[in-house]
Amino acid sequence: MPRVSIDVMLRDEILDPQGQAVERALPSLGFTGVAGVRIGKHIELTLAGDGTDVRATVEAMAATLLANPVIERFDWRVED
Amino acid sequence: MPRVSIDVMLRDEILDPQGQAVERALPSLGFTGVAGVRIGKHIELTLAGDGTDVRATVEAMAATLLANPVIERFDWRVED
Amino acid sequence: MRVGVVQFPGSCDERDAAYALQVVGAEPVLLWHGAADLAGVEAVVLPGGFSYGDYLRTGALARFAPVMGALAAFAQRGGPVLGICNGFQILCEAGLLPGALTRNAGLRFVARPQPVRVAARSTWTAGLEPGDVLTIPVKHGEGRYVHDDPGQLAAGGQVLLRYCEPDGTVTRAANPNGSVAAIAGVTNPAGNVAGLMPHPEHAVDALLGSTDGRRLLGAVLSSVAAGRGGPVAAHL
Amino acid sequence: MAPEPVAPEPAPDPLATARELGLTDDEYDRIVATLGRVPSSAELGTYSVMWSEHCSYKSSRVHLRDLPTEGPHVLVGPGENAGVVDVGGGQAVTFKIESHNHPSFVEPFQGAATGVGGIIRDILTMGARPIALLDPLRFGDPADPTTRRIVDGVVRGVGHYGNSIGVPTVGGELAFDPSYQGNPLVNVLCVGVLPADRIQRAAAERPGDVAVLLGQRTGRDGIGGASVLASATFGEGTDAKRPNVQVGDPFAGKLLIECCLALYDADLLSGIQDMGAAGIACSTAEMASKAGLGMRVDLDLVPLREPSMAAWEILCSESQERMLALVSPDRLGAVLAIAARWGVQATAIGAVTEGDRLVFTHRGAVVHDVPARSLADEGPVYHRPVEERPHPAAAEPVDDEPGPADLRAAIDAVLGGTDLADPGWVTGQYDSVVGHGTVLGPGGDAAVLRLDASDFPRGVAVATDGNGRWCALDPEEGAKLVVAEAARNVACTGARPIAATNNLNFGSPERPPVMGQFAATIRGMAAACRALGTPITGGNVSFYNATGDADIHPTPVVGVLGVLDEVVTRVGHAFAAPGDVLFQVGAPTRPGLGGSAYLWATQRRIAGRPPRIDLDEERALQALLVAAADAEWARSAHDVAAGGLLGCLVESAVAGGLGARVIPEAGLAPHQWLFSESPSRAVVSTSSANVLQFANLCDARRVPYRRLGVVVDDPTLELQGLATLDLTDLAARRAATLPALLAP
Ligand SMILES: Nc1ncnc2c1ncn2[C@@H]1O[C@H](COP(=O)(O)OP(=O)(O)O)[C@@H](O)[C@H]1O
Ligand SMILES: [Mg+2]
Repeated sequence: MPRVSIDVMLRDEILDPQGQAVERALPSLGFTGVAGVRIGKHIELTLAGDGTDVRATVEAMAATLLANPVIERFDWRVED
Repeated sequence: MPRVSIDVMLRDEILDPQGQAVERALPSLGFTGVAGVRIGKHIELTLAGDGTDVRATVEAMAATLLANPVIERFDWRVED
Repeated sequence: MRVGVVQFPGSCDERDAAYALQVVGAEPVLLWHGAADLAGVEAVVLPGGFSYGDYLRTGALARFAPVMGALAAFAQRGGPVLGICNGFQILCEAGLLPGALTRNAGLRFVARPQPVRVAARSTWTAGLEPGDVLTIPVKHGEGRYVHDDPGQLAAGGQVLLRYCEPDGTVTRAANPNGSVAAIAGVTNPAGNVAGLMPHPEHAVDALLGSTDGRRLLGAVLSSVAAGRGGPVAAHL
Repeated sequence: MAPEPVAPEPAPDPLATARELGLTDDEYDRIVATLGRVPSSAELGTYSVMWSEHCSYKSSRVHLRDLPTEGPHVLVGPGENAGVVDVGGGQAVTFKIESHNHPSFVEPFQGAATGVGGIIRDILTMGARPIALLDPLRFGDPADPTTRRIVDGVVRGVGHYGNSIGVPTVGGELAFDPSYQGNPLVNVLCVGVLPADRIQRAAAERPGDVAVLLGQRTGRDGIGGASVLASATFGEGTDAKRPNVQVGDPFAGKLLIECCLALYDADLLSGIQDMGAAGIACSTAEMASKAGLGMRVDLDLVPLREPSMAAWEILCSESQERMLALVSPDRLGAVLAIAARWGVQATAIGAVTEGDRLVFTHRGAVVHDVPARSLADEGPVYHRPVEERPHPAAAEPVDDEPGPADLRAAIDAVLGGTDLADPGWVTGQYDSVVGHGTVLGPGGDAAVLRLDASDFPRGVAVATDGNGRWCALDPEEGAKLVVAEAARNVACTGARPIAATNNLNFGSPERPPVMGQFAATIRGMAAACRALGTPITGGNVSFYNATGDADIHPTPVVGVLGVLDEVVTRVGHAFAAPGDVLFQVGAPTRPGLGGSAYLWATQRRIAGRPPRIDLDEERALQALLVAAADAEWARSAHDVAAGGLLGCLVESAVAGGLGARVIPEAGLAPHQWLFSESPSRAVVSTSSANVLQFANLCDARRVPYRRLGVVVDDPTLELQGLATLDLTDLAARRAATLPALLAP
């Protein structure tokens, strides 16, 4: 039962207002020198089965459901 | 200029309505065998400097701004 | 004319949409998300709300609902489909409309009466002229329209409405969510599927405020009526 | 027949556990006496939450009795989940206000969101479709970054839940005062509509009925959260007391609404109760106790998020979006089918029994066996010491003090202050239109809702009001003023006020001066509700609003509901047309700067006596406002409240995009004329054609009136001989007040 993590981020050319807001807020809280903040989603899930076709399952699910390719890209890994 | 990833998730004992709703919807939408879905935030950023005090900076930042310690936990790593 | 209103788990404006359709003279038919067919309606409205809680991404889960298969086929055949707010988001997710809707640039939910300017002649704006200004409520947290090439959309006559000032000028301040090119509504290339962020169904009753929504909802009815016997009806 | 249960295993170290759970030694002894044995852990858990201040009203009960609760329209009064009033035409309306103050301080977003969810379920439980929300909010000093963070979270939380669940937020309040710095007040009122013959009851009916748990799985959320948190003061060690925060899921809440309405339509339930504070323990105890019956529940059947939960945790969990329905066995299948259609988890967990015992079993053993009524209705009742202590600044003669040296600067200060700020920053984050019923949304005196779009002409108006400054200076008079203002706001729209709900936000009841404020408040509120014909049909008491030793201002918040027989006759507060004639009607303007917005905005001062109210004058004014609307002679009506006549005129003019020319009243100091908050006054505009009729109506009803001036086309407010205000500029500045203060 593989445990999988998937990170879904807005594509670089799409404005990420949340990331920008955090980046702007940091200096006033005393954190300087932070740049390029982007905020996306982190999804954790467990797949049934022995993990033989994890890649196929995850990529299919990510490409059709978990991420919207018009605006997002994703990255995934099997944990532990 | 270390590039850092931070995952912010609801603490395990806190209800994650989003993860729960996605998990419940999946079977009827044609995705089977997925369990334990939790959805949080994935944050990417770049720190200035040579990376000597990355740990201190990231943990302070996460604890004060990026995560809400009342309900969330975080995890981070240096990417490259 | 029977017009379907699809009810997803988490839809909120389906009763408003049904009421508004009635006001403009249609017979609304609620369609269940789990249904396999569209019960023979002549047009379909996907109402606003928070289908599946808006979790993951707005519209991302709803677009897999069983009824969406029948809807896609209906749209393919030229059937008129209107997505309002969450309905717009679902249609984008389903690939029936171009682009995507993302978090408002201001990071807050925006609810206000919103002037919008008609940007194209289409079945969805029959009886309206480009440049006409309507005032219709918006209310959304994720309405920032994103598209790689808004110029090409406009050139193709696919931009339906733009956010504007009451006098029709498009300004940054008038744009409630940071949408590219102030786009408030688009259609597919064929023009039969449309999506809007503003809510015409909330603007049909003088007692409650603006009645400008009637002009939009009425337009689809007259277009469908005019199209009877034409390509749309031929496939029904 | 099941064998007689053996007594549950006694809790290890019961007295220490009882103390840890907040029970006093006396209370512990009472439990032992009731049971005739040492209680189990589960029993200690349920007694501690059910006997907490929040659930048992042990400090307030003896006082609340004095409130009027009956009236010709009242179908259900206090004691149920929400009051129900008959609005005619076979329709009934249910409404209630609740607080989520403490959870909103711990976690503003989730605290506020779950507050909205909780009150919606109270309304749903009565059998109604929730149709509107109002959110009276009070925060500390906006200059403090903590306040900004809390405001931001609370407003987002209210919006998140209300917007997503499809119930419009149509009104509320937003007030700031340093007394709420460590203890914001997040109150939420919900209104629902139902057929008058379909009221659901939260009582068991027949032994053998099945108890069905509807909704979310049970987790370790907020165990003792609402109850224990709301029953103790914040101070050091808040962290240790912090229960797991409850997280709201408006999506699950929405499905629950639709599912329950479908169950009501099919008439399948014998009883239903939402699960708020103290979860399963509270809902089962209350339903059984009300019917004089017992109930038996197998906790192993309760769907859990965390399987390791102990019995007392399952019983006391405050997981959100759950309801308990009682169903006769032959209808169970139909109930489960409807729940399945709506995607709502439904599980039979127990049954109603003969006798009076509330029995819970867990992992094969009886873990709880007590008389249901001992939990629900026989909790301790305290006659706490009461000390009525005058406010130190109440004697300051603020009305005799000279006016401001620079009147124009005072005008700018009052209009630029938070009391008069344009609430658009808040209301623009809320969906106020879903449900095609919002005839008048936020921004006016009261919200007006149409009950049925098709053939039903009725509407209701709802307003909430509170005023911590007045109530601090004089709790009894303050409470009268607050009730009167809420009812007057309703009457301004043309609706007849018929009922009220209250949220009594106070400090620690263990301090006699706080109980003194409480007792005085009840006196004032009872008098005003009686005089104005608005019985209290339900409400909430929130004690322990304090930071360390510092209690908040006594802050009763009142919601008043009124009826419009024909909703199309409703009157807004916006000026309608140039040339319309302005009348000031009601009581004469009296000195009224005690506790005023003027005093706060210009001097940061809370002092003086709040203005006196004559409840007969007030009633006469309200009746006049209703009659004028009925006759369709009022084109606008707006009461004189915060910011005095000046505030009233500016709000009406700006809302209508018009201006006014008005003549000052002779014999009054200009600052009293402009800023006095003396009650029982309103400004009404009539078309020039109706001037005479309106004046005659006032004469006939012996309500004093004064011609004030005229509505003009250009956006200026001319206060003849005193000042001329540019309303375009003023509107922009009032709209900028909150964003400037609150933008994080
Ligand atoms: N938090 C809020 N949520 C919704 N509406 C609000 C809120 N705060 C203020 N409002 C709206 O702003 C208007 C003015 O509020 P207020 O000055 O308190 O009214 P009044 O003086 O008539 O009692 C009201 O219509 C009220 O509903
Ligand atoms: Mg008012």
